[in-house]
Amino acid sequence: MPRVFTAEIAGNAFLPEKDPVSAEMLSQNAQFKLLTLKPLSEITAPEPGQFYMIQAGTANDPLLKRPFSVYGLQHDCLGFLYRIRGKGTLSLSQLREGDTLQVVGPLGNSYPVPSGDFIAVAGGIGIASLLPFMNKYKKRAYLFYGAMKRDELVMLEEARELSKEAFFTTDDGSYGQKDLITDALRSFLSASQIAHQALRIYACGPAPMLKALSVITNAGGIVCYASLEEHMACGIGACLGCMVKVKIQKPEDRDKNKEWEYKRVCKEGPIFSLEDIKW
Amino acid sequence: MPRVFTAEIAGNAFLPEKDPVSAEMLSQNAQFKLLTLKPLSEITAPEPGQFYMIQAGTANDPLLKRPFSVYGLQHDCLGFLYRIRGKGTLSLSQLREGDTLQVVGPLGNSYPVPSGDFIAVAGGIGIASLLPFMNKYKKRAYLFYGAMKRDELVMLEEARELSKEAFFTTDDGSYGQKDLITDALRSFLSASQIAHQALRIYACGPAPMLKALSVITNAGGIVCYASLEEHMACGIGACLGCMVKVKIQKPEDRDKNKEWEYKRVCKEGPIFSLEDIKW
Amino acid sequence: MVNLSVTIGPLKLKNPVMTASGTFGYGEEYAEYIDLNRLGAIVVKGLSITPRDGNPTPRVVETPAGMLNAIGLQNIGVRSFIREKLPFLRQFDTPVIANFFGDTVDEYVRAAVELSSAEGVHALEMNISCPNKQEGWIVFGTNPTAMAEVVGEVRKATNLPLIVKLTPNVADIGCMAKVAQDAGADALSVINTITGMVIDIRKRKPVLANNTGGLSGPAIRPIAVRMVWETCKAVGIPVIGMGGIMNARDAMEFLIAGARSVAVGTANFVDPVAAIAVIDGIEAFLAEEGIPDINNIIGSLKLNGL
Amino acid sequence: MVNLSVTIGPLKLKNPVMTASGTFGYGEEYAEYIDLNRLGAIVVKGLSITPRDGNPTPRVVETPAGMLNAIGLQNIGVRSFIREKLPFLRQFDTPVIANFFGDTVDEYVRAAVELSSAEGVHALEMNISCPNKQEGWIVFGTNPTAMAEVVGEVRKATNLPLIVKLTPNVADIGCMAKVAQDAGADALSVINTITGMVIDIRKRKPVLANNTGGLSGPAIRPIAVRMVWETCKAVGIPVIGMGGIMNARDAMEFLIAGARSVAVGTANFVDPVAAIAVIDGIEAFLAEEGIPDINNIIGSLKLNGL
Ligand SMILES: Cc1cc2nc3c(=O)[nH]c(=O)nc-3n(C[C@H](O)[C@H](O)[C@H](O)COP(=O)(O)OP(=O)(O)OC[C@H]3O[C@@H](n4cnc5c(N)ncnc54)[C@H](O)[C@@H]3O)c2cc1C
Ligand SMILES: Cc1cc2nc3c(=O)[nH]c(=O)nc-3n(C[C@H](O)[C@H](O)[C@H](O)COP(=O)(O)OP(=O)(O)OC[C@H]3O[C@@H](n4cnc5c(N)ncnc54)[C@H](O)[C@@H]3O)c2cc1C
Ligand SMILES: Cc1cc2nc3c(=O)[nH]c(=O)nc-3n(C[C@H](O)[C@H](O)[C@H](O)COP(=O)(O)O)c2cc1C
Ligand SMILES: Cc1cc2nc3c(=O)[nH]c(=O)nc-3n(C[C@H](O)[C@H](O)[C@H](O)COP(=O)(O)O)c2cc1C
Ligand code: FES
Ligand code: FES
Repeated sequence: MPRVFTAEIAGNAFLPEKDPVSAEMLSQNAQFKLLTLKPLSEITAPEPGQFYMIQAGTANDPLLKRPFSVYGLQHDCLGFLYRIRGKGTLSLSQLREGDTLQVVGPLGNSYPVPSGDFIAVAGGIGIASLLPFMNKYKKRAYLFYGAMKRDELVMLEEARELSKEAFFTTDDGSYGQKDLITDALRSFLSASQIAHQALRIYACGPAPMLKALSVITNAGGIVCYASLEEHMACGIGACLGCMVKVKIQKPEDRDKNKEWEYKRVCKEGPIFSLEDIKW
Repeated sequence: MPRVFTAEIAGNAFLPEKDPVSAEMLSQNAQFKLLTLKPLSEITAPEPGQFYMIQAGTANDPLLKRPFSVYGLQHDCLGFLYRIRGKGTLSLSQLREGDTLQVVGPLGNSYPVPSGDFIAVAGGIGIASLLPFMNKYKKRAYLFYGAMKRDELVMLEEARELSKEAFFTTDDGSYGQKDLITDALRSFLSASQIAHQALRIYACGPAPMLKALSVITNAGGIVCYASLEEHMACGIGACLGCMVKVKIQKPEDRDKNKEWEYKRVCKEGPIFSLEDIKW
Repeated sequence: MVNLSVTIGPLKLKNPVMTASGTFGYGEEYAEYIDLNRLGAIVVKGLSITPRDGNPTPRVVETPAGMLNAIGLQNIGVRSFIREKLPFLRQFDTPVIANFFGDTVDEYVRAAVELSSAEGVHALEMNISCPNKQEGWIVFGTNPTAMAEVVGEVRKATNLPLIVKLTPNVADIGCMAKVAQDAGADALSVINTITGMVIDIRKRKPVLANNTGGLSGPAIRPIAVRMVWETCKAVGIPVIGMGGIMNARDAMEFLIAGARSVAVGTANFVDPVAAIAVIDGIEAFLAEEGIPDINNIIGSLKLNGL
Repeated sequence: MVNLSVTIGPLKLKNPVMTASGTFGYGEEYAEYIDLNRLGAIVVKGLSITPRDGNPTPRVVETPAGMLNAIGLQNIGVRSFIREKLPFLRQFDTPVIANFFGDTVDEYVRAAVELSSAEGVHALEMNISCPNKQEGWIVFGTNPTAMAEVVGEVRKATNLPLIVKLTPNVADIGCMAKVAQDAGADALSVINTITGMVIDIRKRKPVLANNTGGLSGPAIRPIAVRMVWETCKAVGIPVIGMGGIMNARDAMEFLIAGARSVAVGTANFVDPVAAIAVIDGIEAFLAEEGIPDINNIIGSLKLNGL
């Protein structure tokens, strides 16, 4: 059950101790931030993949709450890992310990339970929603984590730690392979000795990455659960702002000559089977 | 010369050491606040009675800067004493050391130099603009300082310290005399042995207080300099939002059958001769 | 105890706070967060005789103290609404107002007829901010003749209280209000969203896939309050005020300006419990001011300098 | 180096950034803060043939991301302006655009005639958001006939470039734009403020002494951008875009939508150096995007789905 609650900004409970580089990235006034929220009333525990709508301003600007995947739950505190993008995230980053804000959640569906090992594909800040999932199923993920450059691979050691095997790419080659993450995945799938058809893929990242991924998974017949993003006004299914085109599977609906229907990312998602998405 | 500059919120340099009650009032999360701003570029030193326009929000809401009289200048820092009224002052009060904001000033005219002892009449937060003036001319003021109740007489000891003689009133009698400050002044003027006709009055407070005061000063032929308030958009004379009706004194202008003209509180004021104001 | 109940023509509401169409889904979306029994009325998402897919995304974008939306009137259609959504809403002791629209006069009439015979629909709210696709895309709500016709035809087709929702994209809202009143409206909703555009300056494209969208939220509140005041001066029928109401103070502005009730819109997105906070806040305000009945303050605006 | 210069009919500007009338005084108020030589043009406070006192106070009130003003067109009159303010402005290498208005067609014409013969006035901007007091208070700018008449008469009375400033309080701004163009306007300013009201709920009175006022600031920007886009589609003459421009990004929205230049208004109150920051920011943006000439980006908007 999602709740509307007030939370207090608490001392950072999620700083990655094992990863001094990420810890420094996060503590400096850089583009990535960890937010630790202490709910002031009882909450429902979230599942990996779910998200919260978080108040981002004090007056009417920024007006709307912003959606963030839950990064962790520790000592009764909710953790979020985010990247400063625009005025909402900037305004969030300027809050201090003890400030309070209104939060709604947990919202949306969560990543389906994996049956054995799995592949995780993270593009940039997409890692935020995959890490708690990998943390729940430790050492079972073949992780593919790509970003523009080294500086944008946040929580790198944490990610490596939780993976069975981890592959990194950057666009400029400043860390890992100089490649797109989807290309690295393609090589892995074709070269590897693992019966990868049986491996499910869990993915979170920008739309172009997910589109490229869908080409791979559709061709290989691989099941892929992807967390999607859309502009959201409400996050709770009321505004119909966050729609995604989903293919209609039921034959009785296909009658109507309609190949797809709109689903709400915030309610029926954010996690969808990638093969169902009509791009 | 007024300037546009960025200032950093600094550790409080203006807390009244001699007045533990006020210090506590100000340090607690109460309605009165001291703001210490460290300008990040060279500024012009203000005169008592002048004011600054201070940014009150980070995004577009609150949009406009807010006017505040300068309370002090110490160690290159500007001090402001303010009362939380609405969203601008609330938002200001939530800023922390190290935050920066944009400031314009010093603006407007200042209190004329007194010729000897003088009377100061402060209503509520009006004390903020009179204290630096009394500080400049120490122990020369007969201070009349009134508020609703004890809790709203901020900087009380500081005020007493700087005065030759100090009279306090509260509406509920919780401190000083239970009276209106203008009534206390009237009693003083009629009872006192001092040649009070020679005393100039310097006043700052709410409009009803100034109106009552003008009845006294007009009747007694006493010169009174009053700092006025009006809603301000720009503070620099451009919007024509902050007008006050001022009697026309020049005979050539009176020809036109006009008894008054509009003056800008922010530019020709905020300090006016009370007898000139057409209420 | 303060009396909060008001009447909108034949409709008696336990308090003057409704939800604005399109910002409260079909009601059920909010049942997890608030007690729907507490609301003055529930106004559901705009319905058409046939279902609509709506516009491509992005459909929403934030603006200073507001948002633009171009949902494109996505809805499940009148029949699915009656079959799938109304039974849930009938459980509550709160009147349901069905907002509806059409592309032609005939579509309006057909939607009105079907909604009028459904059990549990207590009033109709006509969204007339749509173009008449049969008549060269003239927007019903900005053209007095088109508006008189469509309102008049719907009036003949229903016995339910008929609320006409005016568009603010006009020069003289009082004049349009009179047209709606004369054509048979029992009440007016004021205002719908104001057309706006946000441009992505790097892509040189409008952010919304639909290019333009409707502006709502606190940004438009001063315009909405003025229009409600003008409408209340122009007509005798009850007015439902809306546009940027975030809290009880904002709602009081509309009531004082003359609105008989108010609708909370965008605020529901910002805070799912906003409508309840508005109700509680209005009650607290009246108690504080010593006003025993909300009706005493409705239209109590005293103009300056008169 | 990026070319920033644009032309508004016969007027050549070194950059597309003007100041909006009524937000920049008579220019001198800002000379302490910025170098007036850097501006594309200075548009002064609205002038009338006889001086005006304006409205009682409060004249301004803040709203979410905006402000309402009811200054009441206080000004020193055309003659005092020419005698007392123009000599100062003539020192600068920046065109001066005189904004003016009247209560009757005759007052408009007389103001235009006097301003046209003054040395140092480079163009006229007509504020037509005023009621015609001779003709039953019809607002010139919302009535096509009244507008055509007043613009036509002023056109005959001046050889200076004539800019007509449109009011947003209309249903179809493109249609009003065409009327102004046909009546002889050389350029259009879009938009003036939108009428609004804020109520003090304790006093049950409008906050502004004038009851209503004009809404400006970022709150109205999406509406302004949409109206500028609609105006540019409707007419061939240059459009000057304004409404809520706070920074270069905002200004770029208007230029991309088709405005040949922009005016910074309320932002001058918020930050006296805002107009200069807009100029610098536009230059930086063009450099970053590798666009050598501002004219290449004006009207570059690509609509979605077309
Ligand atoms: C279900 C979900 C989970 C998310 N989880 C995370 C997370 O864990 N960490 C993280 O850093 N980010 C996450 N995001 C993205 C995050 O919501 C946006 O970065 C944020 O809303 C941007 O707000 P802003 O005010 O800073 O930027 P804005 O100024 O609003 O816009 C900056 C950029 O962000 C895009 N954007 C704006 N609003 C949204 C939105 N609601 N959804 C998607 N894109 C938007 C804009 O198109 C623009 O490109 C998530 C988004 C969704 C939908
Ligand atoms: C020259 C001058 C000097 C001032 N010096 C001080 C000072 O030293 N300390 C101090 O506490 N206050 C001072 N004020 C008053 C202060 O500016 C207002 O209290 C403040 O602007 C309120 O802002 P807000 O956003 O908190 O309130 P708002 O929400 O804007 O309004 C709250 C109340 O304040 C009134 N108000 C709003 N704006 C103004 C304004 N610009 N001028 C006057 N009243 C306004 C409103 O009518 C309302 O009653 C001064 C005002 C002026 C004009
Ligand atoms: C996302 C969204 C969808 C809307 N859909 C409808 C609708 O279907 N029918 C309608 O009459 N009004 C619709 N509206 C307008 C609102 O009902 C309301 O009139 C407007 O938003 C102003 O109120 P607000 O500022 O409180 O949101 C919609 C508004 C929003 C924001
Ligand atoms: C205080 C104030 C006074 C104004 N006076 C005038 C005026 O005299 N003539 C005029 O044509 N427009 C006037 N305007 C309108 C502005 O020029 C501009 O069109 C409007 O404010 C929108 O731009 P902005 O949002 O950037 O302020 C005034 C606006 C404000 C805020
Ligand atoms: S964000 Fe409102 S329906 Fe999904
Ligand atoms: S505040 Fe703008 S002129 Fe005084």
